[in-house]
Amino acid sequence: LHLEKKNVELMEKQDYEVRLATLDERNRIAREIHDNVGHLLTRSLLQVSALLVVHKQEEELRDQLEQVKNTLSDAMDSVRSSVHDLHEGAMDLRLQLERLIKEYQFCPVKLTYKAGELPRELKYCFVSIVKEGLSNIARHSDATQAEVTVVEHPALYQLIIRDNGLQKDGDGQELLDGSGGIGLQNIRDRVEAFGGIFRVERDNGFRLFISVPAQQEARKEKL
Amino acid sequence: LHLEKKNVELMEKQDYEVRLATLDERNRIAREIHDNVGHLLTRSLLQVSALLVVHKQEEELRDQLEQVKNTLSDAMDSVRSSVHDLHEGAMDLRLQLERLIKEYQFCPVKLTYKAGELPRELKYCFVSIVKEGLSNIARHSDATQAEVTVVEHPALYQLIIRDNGLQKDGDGQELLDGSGGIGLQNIRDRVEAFGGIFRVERDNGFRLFISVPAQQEARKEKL
Amino acid sequence: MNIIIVDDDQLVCMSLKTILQADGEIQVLATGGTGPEAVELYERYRPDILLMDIQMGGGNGLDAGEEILSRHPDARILFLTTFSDDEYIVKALRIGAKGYLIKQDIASIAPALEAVMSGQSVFGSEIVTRL
Ligand SMILES: Nc1ncnc2c1ncn2[C@@H]1O[C@H](COP(=O)(O)OP(=O)(O)OP(=O)(O)O)[C@@H](O)[C@H]1O
Ligand SMILES: Nc1ncnc2c1ncn2[C@@H]1O[C@H](COP(=O)(O)OP(=O)(O)OP(=O)(O)O)[C@@H](O)[C@H]1O
Ligand SMILES: [K+]
Ligand SMILES: [Mg+2]
Ligand SMILES: [Mg+2]
Ligand SMILES: [Mg+2]
Repeated sequence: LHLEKKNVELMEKQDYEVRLATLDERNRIAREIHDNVGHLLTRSLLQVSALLVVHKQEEELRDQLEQVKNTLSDAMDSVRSSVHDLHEGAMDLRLQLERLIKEYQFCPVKLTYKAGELPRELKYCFVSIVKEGLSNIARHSDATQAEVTVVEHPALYQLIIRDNGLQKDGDGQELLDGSGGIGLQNIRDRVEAFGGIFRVERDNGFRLFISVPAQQEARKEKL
Repeated sequence: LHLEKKNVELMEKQDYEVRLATLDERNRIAREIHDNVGHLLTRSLLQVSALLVVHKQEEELRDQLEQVKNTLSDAMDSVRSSVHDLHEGAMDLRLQLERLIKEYQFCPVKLTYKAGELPRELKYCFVSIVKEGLSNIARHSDATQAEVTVVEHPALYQLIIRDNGLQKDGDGQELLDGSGGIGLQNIRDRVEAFGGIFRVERDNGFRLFISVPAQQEARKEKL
Repeated sequence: MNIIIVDDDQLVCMSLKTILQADGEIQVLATGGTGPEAVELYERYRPDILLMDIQMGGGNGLDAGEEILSRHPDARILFLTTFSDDEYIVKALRIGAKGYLIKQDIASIAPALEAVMSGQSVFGSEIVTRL
């Protein structure tokens, strides 16, 4: 029990560490780009602005210099937004899932994604669950096809992972007495931490149903 | 005991995920800066060059435009080199090998990595060799276990790929007369381009030995 | 020499046109901003050289290049790219283009056009005689 709790803690810590690493790296690069490219862009902007002042009477030249200046401003904005803007959006759930699926070699996986931007914490939670779900399919089933579905309903988010396989090992008892492992238990713990519901079904393949109330989840976000 | 092992695994996984997240973020920003800022800087360079052409008779203006152009060229160099550095750092050999192995589903592969930072070209070379080596194992052997070893010695780098399988196809003749394919020949060519040595052994499994002198390799880097 | 410039950035097109026409040797017959436009303009003007951006929003320049070369195997196409590490450069060369130019290397553009007219290929700032 102690170790089990430790596992959940470890997993939460992992999510956290991953986000931290991402932010650290972004900040490091931000500083570098800012100091180097940003400095030179600023200098050229000043140079062009000075030219604009000197030649403000020459209409055509002035217009063209304005255009150069606009390009440089855009470049500056682009530097800034590449490194800053993304605090929230940094983690694109659909993209992450697409990548997981692309790298997954056991069987083809169909992704259905019908949701807008999910709250940050929930995105990390869903990614971990999909990882475990796919790894279980490769380890315990002879599936030839799997499906991952993310749907946003008015009051809740749903994640479904299903496959069309038969269980290769065990007789299902391990699901009841928990002797199978801690993968599914971890999913349950994570989902419940969001006030959500986790259900497993077996019938022409294995199915994991996860639903998390949008409300609850918002409450969690504030912590 | 099971859970204890699980904890260790989780922690190792965390390490991996954190490094992966860092590199992904670095790559994402690199690509964005490269594409967006690079494009805008190029546009502004062309705009200023066009102005230079039009106003080539006006000495003072021309000098000032030349200055802007120089600043923009420097900015472009800076983009190129920070992106280059990002890519360079992004190629973490150990991580790439871990990823290859993790995604490899034919048999378990043990990675032993005892080396510091390898020169960039050599890292790419080693990754390709490991890819070919693992793909050969899956295609030609019935191995149940494989091992990839990277070791840095004072004057040379070593890469060893071995498995414990029997050859499923052929009788070994194809290795002597080269009728097998071009995989191993490619390895030999690559290794020799680094002034290194490539050796194949068969005896309780297949073994590829690659050693590349640190010196030679440095010479290659300068090209 | 008559050329056509295609780049999805209008300001890049206009600037290049101004720069290249400066010495009177080169005539820019038309400019375009997409792959399909490149095909259409090539058919209409049959330029000596088509200068075309590799990466364009709405279909890259490679498809257009391939289409033109399939109809006119001796078409001279030079691709434009922002950086020399563009992943499409290799493909560009494979479809039979005469090479590529880094947009930023403005001084090398006119000599490159000359070289291509005389049957050579251009890789960035390097001029190569095709075997
Ligand atoms: N997709 C699936 N198809 C068939 N059986 C499955 C599937 N996923 C899980 N199972 C069964 O449920 C059991 C519990 O899964 P769980 O992920 O909790 O543990 P595990 O995968 O065995 O071990 P771990 O702790 O490493 O995850 C498994 O042992 C397996 O018998
Ligand atoms: N791990 C291995 N175990 C047993 N035999 C192997 C192993 N690796 C290579 N071989 C033998 O060596 C031959 C040469 O390998 P090589 O990689 O050069 O060619 P290939 O894999 O047959 O074709 P390809 O050109 O696609 O790589 C193979 O055909 C196979 O017979
Ligand atoms: K990436
Ligand atoms: Mg599991
Ligand atoms: Mg091979
Ligand atoms: Mg473009």
